[in-house]
Amino acid sequence: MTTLAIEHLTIGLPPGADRPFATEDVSFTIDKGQILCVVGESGSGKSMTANALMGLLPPGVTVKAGRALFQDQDVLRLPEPQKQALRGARIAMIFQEPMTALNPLMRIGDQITEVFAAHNLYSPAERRMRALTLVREVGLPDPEKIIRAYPFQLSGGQRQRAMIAMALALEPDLLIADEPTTALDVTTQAQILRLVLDLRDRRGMAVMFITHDFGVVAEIADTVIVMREGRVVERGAAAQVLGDPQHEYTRRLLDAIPTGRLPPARPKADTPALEIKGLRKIYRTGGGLFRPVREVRAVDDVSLTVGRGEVLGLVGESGSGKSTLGRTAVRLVTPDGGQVLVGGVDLAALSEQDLRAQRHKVQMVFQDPYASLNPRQRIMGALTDGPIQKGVPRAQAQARARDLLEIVGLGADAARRFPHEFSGGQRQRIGIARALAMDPDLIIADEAVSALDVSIQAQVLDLLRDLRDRLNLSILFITHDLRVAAQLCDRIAVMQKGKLVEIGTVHDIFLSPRQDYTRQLLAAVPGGGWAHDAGLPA
Amino acid sequence: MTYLKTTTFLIAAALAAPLAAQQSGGRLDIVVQPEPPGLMMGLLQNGPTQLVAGDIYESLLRYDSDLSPMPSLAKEWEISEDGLTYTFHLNEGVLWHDGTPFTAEDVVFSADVFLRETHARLRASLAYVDSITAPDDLTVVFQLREPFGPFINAFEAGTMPIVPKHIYDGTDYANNEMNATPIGTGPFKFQEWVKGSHIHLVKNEDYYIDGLPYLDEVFYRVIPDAASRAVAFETGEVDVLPGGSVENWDVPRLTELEGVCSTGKGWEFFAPLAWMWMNNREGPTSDVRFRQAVMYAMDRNFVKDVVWNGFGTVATGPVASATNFYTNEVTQYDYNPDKAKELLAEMGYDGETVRILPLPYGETWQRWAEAVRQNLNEAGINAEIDSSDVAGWNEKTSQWDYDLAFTYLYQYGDPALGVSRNYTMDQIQKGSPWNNVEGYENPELDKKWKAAASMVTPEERAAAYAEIQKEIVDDAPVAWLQELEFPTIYRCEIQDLVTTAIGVNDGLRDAWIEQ
Amino acid sequence: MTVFIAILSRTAKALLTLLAIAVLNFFLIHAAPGDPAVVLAGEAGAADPQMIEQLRERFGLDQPFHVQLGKYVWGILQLDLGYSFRQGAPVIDLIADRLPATLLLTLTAFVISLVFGIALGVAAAARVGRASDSALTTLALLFYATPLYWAALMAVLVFSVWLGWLPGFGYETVGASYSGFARVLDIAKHLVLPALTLGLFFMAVYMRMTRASMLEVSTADFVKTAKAKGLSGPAIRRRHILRNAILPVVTLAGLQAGQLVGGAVLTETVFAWPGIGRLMFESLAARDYNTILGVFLVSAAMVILFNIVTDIVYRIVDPRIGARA
Amino acid sequence: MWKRFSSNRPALVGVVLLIAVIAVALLAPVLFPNGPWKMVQRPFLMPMAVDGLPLGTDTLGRDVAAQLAYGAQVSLLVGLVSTLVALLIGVPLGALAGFYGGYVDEGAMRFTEFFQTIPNFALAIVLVAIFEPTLASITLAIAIVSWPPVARLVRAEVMSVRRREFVDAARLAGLSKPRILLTQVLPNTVSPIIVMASLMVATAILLESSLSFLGLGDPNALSWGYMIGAARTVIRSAWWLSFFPGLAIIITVLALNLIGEGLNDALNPHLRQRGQKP
Repeated sequence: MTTLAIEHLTIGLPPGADRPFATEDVSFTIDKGQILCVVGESGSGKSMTANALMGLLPPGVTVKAGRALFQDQDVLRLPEPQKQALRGARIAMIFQEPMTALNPLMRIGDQITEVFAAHNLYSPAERRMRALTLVREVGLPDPEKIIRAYPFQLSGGQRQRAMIAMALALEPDLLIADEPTTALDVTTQAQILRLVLDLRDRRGMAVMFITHDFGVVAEIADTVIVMREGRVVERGAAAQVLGDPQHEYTRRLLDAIPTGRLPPARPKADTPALEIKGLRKIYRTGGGLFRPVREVRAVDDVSLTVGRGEVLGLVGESGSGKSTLGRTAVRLVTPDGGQVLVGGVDLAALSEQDLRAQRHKVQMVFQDPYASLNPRQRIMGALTDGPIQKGVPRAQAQARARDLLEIVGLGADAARRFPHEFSGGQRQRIGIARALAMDPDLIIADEAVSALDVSIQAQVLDLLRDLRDRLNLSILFITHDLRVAAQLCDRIAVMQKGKLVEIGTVHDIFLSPRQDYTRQLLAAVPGGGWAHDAGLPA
Repeated sequence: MTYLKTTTFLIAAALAAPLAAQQSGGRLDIVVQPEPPGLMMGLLQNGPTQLVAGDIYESLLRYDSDLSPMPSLAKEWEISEDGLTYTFHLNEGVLWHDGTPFTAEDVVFSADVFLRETHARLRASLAYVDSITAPDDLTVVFQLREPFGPFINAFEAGTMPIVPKHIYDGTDYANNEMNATPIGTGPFKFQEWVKGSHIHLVKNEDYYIDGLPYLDEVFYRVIPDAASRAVAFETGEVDVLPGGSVENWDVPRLTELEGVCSTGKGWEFFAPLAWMWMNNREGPTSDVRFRQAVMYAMDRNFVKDVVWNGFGTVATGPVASATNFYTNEVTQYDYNPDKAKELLAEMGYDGETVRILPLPYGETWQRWAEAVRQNLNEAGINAEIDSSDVAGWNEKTSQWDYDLAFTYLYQYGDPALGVSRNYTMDQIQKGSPWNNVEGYENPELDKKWKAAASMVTPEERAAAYAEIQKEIVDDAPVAWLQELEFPTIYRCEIQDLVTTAIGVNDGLRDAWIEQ
Repeated sequence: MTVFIAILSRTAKALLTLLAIAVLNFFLIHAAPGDPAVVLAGEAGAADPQMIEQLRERFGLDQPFHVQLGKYVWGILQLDLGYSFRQGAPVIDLIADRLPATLLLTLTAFVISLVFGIALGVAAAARVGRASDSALTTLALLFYATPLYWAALMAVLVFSVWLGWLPGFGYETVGASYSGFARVLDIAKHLVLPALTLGLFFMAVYMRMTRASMLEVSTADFVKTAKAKGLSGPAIRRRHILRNAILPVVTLAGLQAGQLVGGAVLTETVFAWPGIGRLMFESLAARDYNTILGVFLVSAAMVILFNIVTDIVYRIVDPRIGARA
Repeated sequence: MWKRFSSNRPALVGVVLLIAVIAVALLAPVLFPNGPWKMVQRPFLMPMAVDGLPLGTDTLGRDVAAQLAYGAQVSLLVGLVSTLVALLIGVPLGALAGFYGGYVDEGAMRFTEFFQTIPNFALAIVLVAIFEPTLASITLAIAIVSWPPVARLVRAEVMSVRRREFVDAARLAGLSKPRILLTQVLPNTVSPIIVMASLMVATAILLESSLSFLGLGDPNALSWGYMIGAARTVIRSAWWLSFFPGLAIIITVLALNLIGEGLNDALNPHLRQRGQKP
């Protein structure tokens, strides 16, 4: 039985946008009890489709053509009061950012009961009862306490569960989930995905699940449509699309996905590029006239070595201390104890003055391509400031910068331009060129590909792999994504709560993890099972 | 030749007995500006204090608009023929506001003890006094060392307010708690003072003249903004605008309103005269030709007509025409920029900038300074205005840090009291803005000033002062500007508001409202 | 509890700040040219050196500067603001006389500006892009650009002089000796014009701020959530947008309290309002040191009080603050 | 940026108005060679009553139009210079506080808070009274009471820019801290500072006029506030004397505000979109 049928939906963008339509001639159906995954990269129009259904299109964006039949009504053409009655009651929606999707000033319980109030259902006492039941149903601990809590008192996963409780309040026939797990850690993501599946089974509702991650698709999808630049390029059952993609774009996407396919092991290097010994960093917050000091051990007695020419992956969930470790290693953060040895020099012990002379030895590639380049400085400046400071003659530094831009695939002309003229992936290439310009002994890449779309991600990973081979680079590669780490790294170190849990070759970690935590992480990777099914080395 | 003058007045009460037409009762709202710092008249002799406290405290005499003495606490008085003995006979049955009887001892205490310490201006006159005695409860005798012509003018309420001995004797006057609730003998008693808002006086039921005062109560209203004061008068919230409480530009508009009267009288005793100090010590102003050039450069009639809206008279010299012994037989400085330019060329004026310090008393004075600056500029004198507030003005004038500085001073009826102090060498003292601030030095004239003060007959004195005026005007030690006139604006149903030479300051005793 | 502790620590800081203000102003004001003894002597009608010397001695002005400063600070620590020689009364009494009027004026203006500013801001944001929104924002811009004193003058001219609806100056009808409700009504009538003109500028500020904040919050994710729940537009604005949008406005309002207190000087002058602003302005010309310093201290204390009040309000409205502290 | 700004009609109106005011200020000596103080006719002439005196005469018979033109010079000059001085105090202080943090921040912010606790208009009055009203003292006083918000803004901006990754990159390039602050951080705080500065000029003009109104203006430099203060007592009989300068202030302040908002929209495109058509 069809719950929703979208027919020839075309959504127009306002004049001045990069293209005339957000979606063009999109059609699909979702049956009762079915999970449809809408997959695509950013800008593919997948979210716009959902927003159109909910009447949440931003100003200036309008439905140009097509119908959306929900229970035989065209929800796109309904008058506003009826749309309002439908929203929350028959069609519910959850969003990507659990941090911002809840009103920070309202208690969780009030935000749930508000759904009933909006539709004039039940007495206040009964609303409260039902809220409790819902909170329990989505698996939140201590429901009595939760409904009196404010959002800031909940973790990310708990907030997403609260969002789901709200969405389920009136037992909708259709749940729209817009990238609901993207902002979550892998283990949390796995839990939420299980919850969605579980609820679908129990309630039998239809789910429209928007994601960019084929791993997620593999976990939960019944059927899949793939969108690109506003058009549906491929549709079919999940297994069919994943196993035998027809469209060339789908194939490219699937290929680009770091699936956990393990690269061949490379010979281990002996000379260390970086040695970290007993590193500690403690963050103290609060403190003041009347407040106690709170301590967080961000890096707790960690020792590891990166060999010359080696790529060491550093993985962990948010808050594991992996980024702090990276920043400590380049001495952006001064450690509280331990040594950071690069070429025999302990960076951790240098004075500010001496440090500046040694800075070039370790360079960093940053996460956010939009924040890592000074918007008011030309690329040439960004690439030559450091070398000139180091003592390289200006002309030589500029020539080298042009060379590097060629090497990272942008062309020498890029030097004259400003950052805003480049896309995210291009900026990440500039970031890499900037790091290389200093001729460092070691590059630390801190979530360097996390902010990029999958296909771009693959290109940057290719570049890194290529550079590693050509220049014999030593890289400390920090990521939350095990699959990405698997693609590039020789060895992997796993961190949890500031401590080093396990370190070993990629094959050891993936195939015979020794620690429970490592196993948990691996199990939580979405699409893990599918990747294995796809005939990868097991 | 001996000269004898005995003045005897009949009991004032008989003269001032209520006529049938005069009606008792009613309330008067009067503007007081600025809010007085206090009401104890023995300690404070500024205008606002006297406006309010002039109805609480009294002195021995009052003066009519010709400056002839009238009875007040003294019902009659005699001056000996040698001009050395002043005998006053006091009214009977006078009570202080707290019920204590008033006696001659109070007068002796006030003049000889209290005011000698607190009243700088009276102290100058008291220097001539050898002794003050009270032969009986109702008689006071002032014995002078040498004749002092203007002494009879010293018994005005602001000059010699009589304070209660039983409250102040032996105390620290300035810090006496009773200063906050002043006790006098006057027609009105202090009731309440709401700081920043109003002072409330009520009728003294035990006043020693039967039937007086007529009014039941008086409110002195503090309204800090001149425009608001005008509005208050228009909307009927206040009934009397004492001189100077609204800007001159508003005067014609207000007096044209129906039922509104005004009078320029009531300032004869003070005869305020405005001039600019010119620093005789240094700079271009030390050259008499420059000073004369300033006099010629100024269009003083324009200022009188435009800035003062026609009120007042262009001054001819140091003595105001209302003051005794005035003469206009002196050099006249008419508006003549060309003459000014000639004088400047003759002295070789090099264009040095002179600063004009205006009097920080409101818009009128500011405009005046602007007009003078323009006049001087047009005559080729580089002038700019040096601005200051009250404290700064005091500081700069008393420390002689100025080139040209506006001021105006009261003359108290006699050149010896209010004029000579600004021109004699013994009055050159840093620290006071009221003495010979310009630094004019003329030993010959000094002798003449001194002699004129001690002459006994008015005719002698008139001749002496005429000579002085003629000489000093040619020297132009200061730039005399204008005899100021401050019209009092009031509702016409208020009768007998201004009957003395100090006007509203002590006029409420006789004022009444026609119902 | 945390709120209590936070307020305690703020108060402690505030007291230090006040002391620093006292010292700084002491320096400033004593640096001004003009000798209070000379001014006072001048006011007495005539001054001779003997009298000025007497006065200087009485004021303690003959003592070295550091002794004067030390005495003043020591006095402040005992809540003694000194003695006004010009007014012949302890400064604390003078201020206590005038403070209620200023508090009444500034608080009323504060409430008026906040309530109307927020209401109009909400109204404008709800009609964003429409003619009524443009009208409201233009009006706010005009208020914002109009000098306070000029608005006050015009208000007196129109409402008091031409129309005669409201009294143009003063705190109450003098001598009417109203009591009870009649007096309250009388004061309220006098309060209307000054409070409105003082509040007008700040109303414009808060309105613009509220509007901008409403529009910004209305793009927040949780607003989308609320829409997805099926809430109606007004319910979303009331329950979700307004509450979040109001926080920055409250913060700003608290910060601007200082300007409000300062602005009262102008308003009090034009409307003859017997408050401390005017007291200060009058004392300045007379170099009545102690009174100026006292007014400064008290108004700074008022600013701090406003800040603490907004802080408390903020803590009540926003549960995150208290927990974080 | 200019494109975004120029498509904002209110902002363009602001620019036109401001250019007009500036033009009048610059052309004042040409249009009115006699200066603003010259007494040219009878006092209290109504606007248009006499040829050549379109705005009438004041209490001394001076040309109101000439006074307005010369007043524009003073108002703009005081507004601009005091804003510059306030920036000179506030920007370095806020930048150091935001960039170095710790005790520097604590100290600088205490100092700033301290100045914000003193009612600023009252402080300005006292400062002008102490230094005596001259253009310099008025400008300085306005600057002294206006800088704290600048310091706060710059501090907040610097703190946010400092956390951006390109600053880390600059540190890794071995640049010294002062150089990073000057070449990497500060250039990125310029837009909000420009916006604030344009609004501060408006506020400074209002402040100057308020001081002049209270009689604390430079008596040798005629400004609009001075005119209103001088005309306040005759507002009943000669409304035009306070009306026109009031209007001039409103127009100028309005123009600056419109420009400020236009700049804000143009420089912060993110904010611009709220609620308006994108």
